[in-house]
Amino acid sequence: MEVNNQELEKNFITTTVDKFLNIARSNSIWPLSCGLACCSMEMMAAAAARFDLSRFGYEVFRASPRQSDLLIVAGTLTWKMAGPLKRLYDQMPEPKYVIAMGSCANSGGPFADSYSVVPGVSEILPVDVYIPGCPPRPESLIQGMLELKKKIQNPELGRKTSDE
Amino acid sequence: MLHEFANVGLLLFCALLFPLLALGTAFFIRPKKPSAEKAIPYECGVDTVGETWVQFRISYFLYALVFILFDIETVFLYLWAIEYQQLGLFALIEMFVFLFILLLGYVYAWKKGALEWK
Amino acid sequence: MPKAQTYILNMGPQHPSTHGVLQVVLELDGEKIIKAVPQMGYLHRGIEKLAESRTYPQFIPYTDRLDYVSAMGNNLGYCQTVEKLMQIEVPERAQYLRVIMAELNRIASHLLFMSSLAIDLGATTAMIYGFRDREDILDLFDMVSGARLTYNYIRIGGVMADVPADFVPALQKFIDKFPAMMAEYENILMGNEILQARLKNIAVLSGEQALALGLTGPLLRASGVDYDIRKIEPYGIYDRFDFSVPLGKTGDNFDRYAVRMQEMTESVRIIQQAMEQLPAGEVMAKVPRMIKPPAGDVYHRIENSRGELGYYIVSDGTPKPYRVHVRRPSFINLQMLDKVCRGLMIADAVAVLAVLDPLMGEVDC
Amino acid sequence: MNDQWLDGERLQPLQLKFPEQLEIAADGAQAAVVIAPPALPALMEELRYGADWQFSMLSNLTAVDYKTYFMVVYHLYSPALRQGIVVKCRCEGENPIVPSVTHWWPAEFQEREVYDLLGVFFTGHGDLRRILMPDDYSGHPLRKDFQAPARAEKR
Repeated sequence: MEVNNQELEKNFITTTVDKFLNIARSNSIWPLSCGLACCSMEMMAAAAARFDLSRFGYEVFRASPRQSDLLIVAGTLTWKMAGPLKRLYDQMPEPKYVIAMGSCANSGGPFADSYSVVPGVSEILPVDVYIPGCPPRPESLIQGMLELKKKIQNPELGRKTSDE
Repeated sequence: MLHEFANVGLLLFCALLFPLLALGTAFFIRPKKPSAEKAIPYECGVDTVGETWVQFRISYFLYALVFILFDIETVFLYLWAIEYQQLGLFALIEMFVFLFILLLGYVYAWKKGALEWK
Repeated sequence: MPKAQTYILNMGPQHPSTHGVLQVVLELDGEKIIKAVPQMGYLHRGIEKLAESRTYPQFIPYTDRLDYVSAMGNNLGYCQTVEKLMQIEVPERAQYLRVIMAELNRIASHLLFMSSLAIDLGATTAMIYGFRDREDILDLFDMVSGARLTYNYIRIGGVMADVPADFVPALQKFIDKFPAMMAEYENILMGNEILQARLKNIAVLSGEQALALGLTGPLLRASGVDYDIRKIEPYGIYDRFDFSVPLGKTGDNFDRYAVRMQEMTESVRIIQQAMEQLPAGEVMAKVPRMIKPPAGDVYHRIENSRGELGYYIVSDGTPKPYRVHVRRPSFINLQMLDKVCRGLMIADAVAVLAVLDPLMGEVDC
Repeated sequence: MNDQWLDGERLQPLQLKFPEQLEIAADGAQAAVVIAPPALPALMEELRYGADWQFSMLSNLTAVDYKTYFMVVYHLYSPALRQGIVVKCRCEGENPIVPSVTHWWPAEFQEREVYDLLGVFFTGHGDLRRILMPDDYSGHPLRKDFQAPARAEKR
């Protein structure tokens, strides 16, 4: 009996294991609750009722890096906090991603010329998504998370953050 | 009679299968990149201070003991609850006697202060 | 039987219940706390040093980022200090708008306090309620200044711009909804036995002890000391409104929580009166293009949501301040943490931190 | 609005009580009492427990680096008499030493911050160490001659 490929095509999705895993990972990112400054207020507002991160599956904020796979650097990173933050990043299991939320994390923001502020998180961490704003509104945080979702689903989009 | 136990064996097999399946696939799929910093104990991002293997207080152990005591009691209640219909009045009374004895144990523990945290 | 050793635990910079990057080094004997030493500076951005290379108006956005939950209060304090230095007369309408914005921000700040207290003690529903109602206030601020958190709305000599036409009706709608909101919180949190058990008779401070620890704001009033700068040294036009200052009776954690909730109702009373007396007129005084205060120094303080917020500005006649020092209430209130936590259990220390409500942007400046 | 902060002539009684060590600077927006470090404890004792002063609250404590000398500024407030006073302690030289006021008011954290950011040493403080900067940090950022260390060293 002759097999009609069109019919088959419509009913089956062929994919690789990696692609399937990336879809699963990108729809259930567990962020690490590590809010530094004002951006953490907008991060909490995004997780709360009105802007509701849980529509996308990202509302599970874990307290320990062992159980989280996304580090949202929400706020100003100072040199004193740089060491602990780098350790938190190292202690997260692979695959892990970093979002630099707010202009302080992107480039030091209004405090870039201060003696105690790291001018941009990319100095110490490989960053996947930068979210502009001071503080970025919850909608732009959600858009940043969706950008990360796209990046996870097709890894060839972004540069290789770690030699996976 | 033997095949009765076959069901229990099957249940045990399935009970083992599920966790092994879940952890097993995770074990094969996840990327493995061990590194020195990852192995350091996590303490809110800073180093641990002093040695962490210390003699801690006995009250932790007592609390756990009292908990296990009443946890096992519930395990027995499960078995009884399953066969509740078939068992006659005798089993009902039997179980309440069992519960009463444990209630005495509970009151004793309470009076001895095992429930307050010292 | 070998004696149980004490060990040191870091309630470190990254911890769900330290309200930001505060590190508390706990010396523990089992669950009992022997010493709780706060370590700060993880968010020290050196704002006072940056002030020396910014002009007076340029520094206003930095005050937003000090206590980033009640930014209007920070703007108000800073701008009033500069106006005191330059003897600027702020028009009536701007004065009333400033009072409305400052009190609205106090309510938003206390709502966030209630939400973080609730989630620290495990009541996630109350946190969601608190954030939901805080969003209504943020909508009002969004309508007025275009921002949700860092408004930069109050300027030297008045306010940035007049409120849009539909601001007052929206504000009235919020005020009408407020009593029902408070009743809901009463039902969820205030009457909740678990919350009362977690907060009542814990970390009790008498009036003298609170004063001896340098506390100000709701923490001081919870111990029964009647000290509210809006009443004792009225700034702006606060002496035209009649409102009462809620005081606590026993000075325990529950009073510190209850005082803030009653303060919200008082703030609504103030907003109500301010809205009725809101005059027409322009909203910005005649301010020279380049603000150059006369040489000299001045200290001015206001009652922000966390306590007495003071600005000490030294000017040398140039457009840039020679020195700006911010007297931050959360920073000084943290002196209470070590003394109060001794002998408590770790869970109570979490409750003390939640009720002390330190805001790290303000602590580390 | 009556200004509760004491101005020039209301500070006269203090001038009489401390004739030579104390001088009144009443030119700026707020009058202040300027004193030298050695005489500070006596003045503070008087202001804290004096009958007509009763300054029971230390509102603010800070310091300013005027390049050739340091000025440690105290803002005290008396809720009982509803009056406030500005006390300035002038100390010359590179690393000033000022007696601590923790004996009268709860100023531990504020003095530690002034020591940390400006390098003013407070004798009798009890636990004077850095509060905001990292413990191994060298230099005092709020000094006018402070050079931020190069980025490499900061890492």
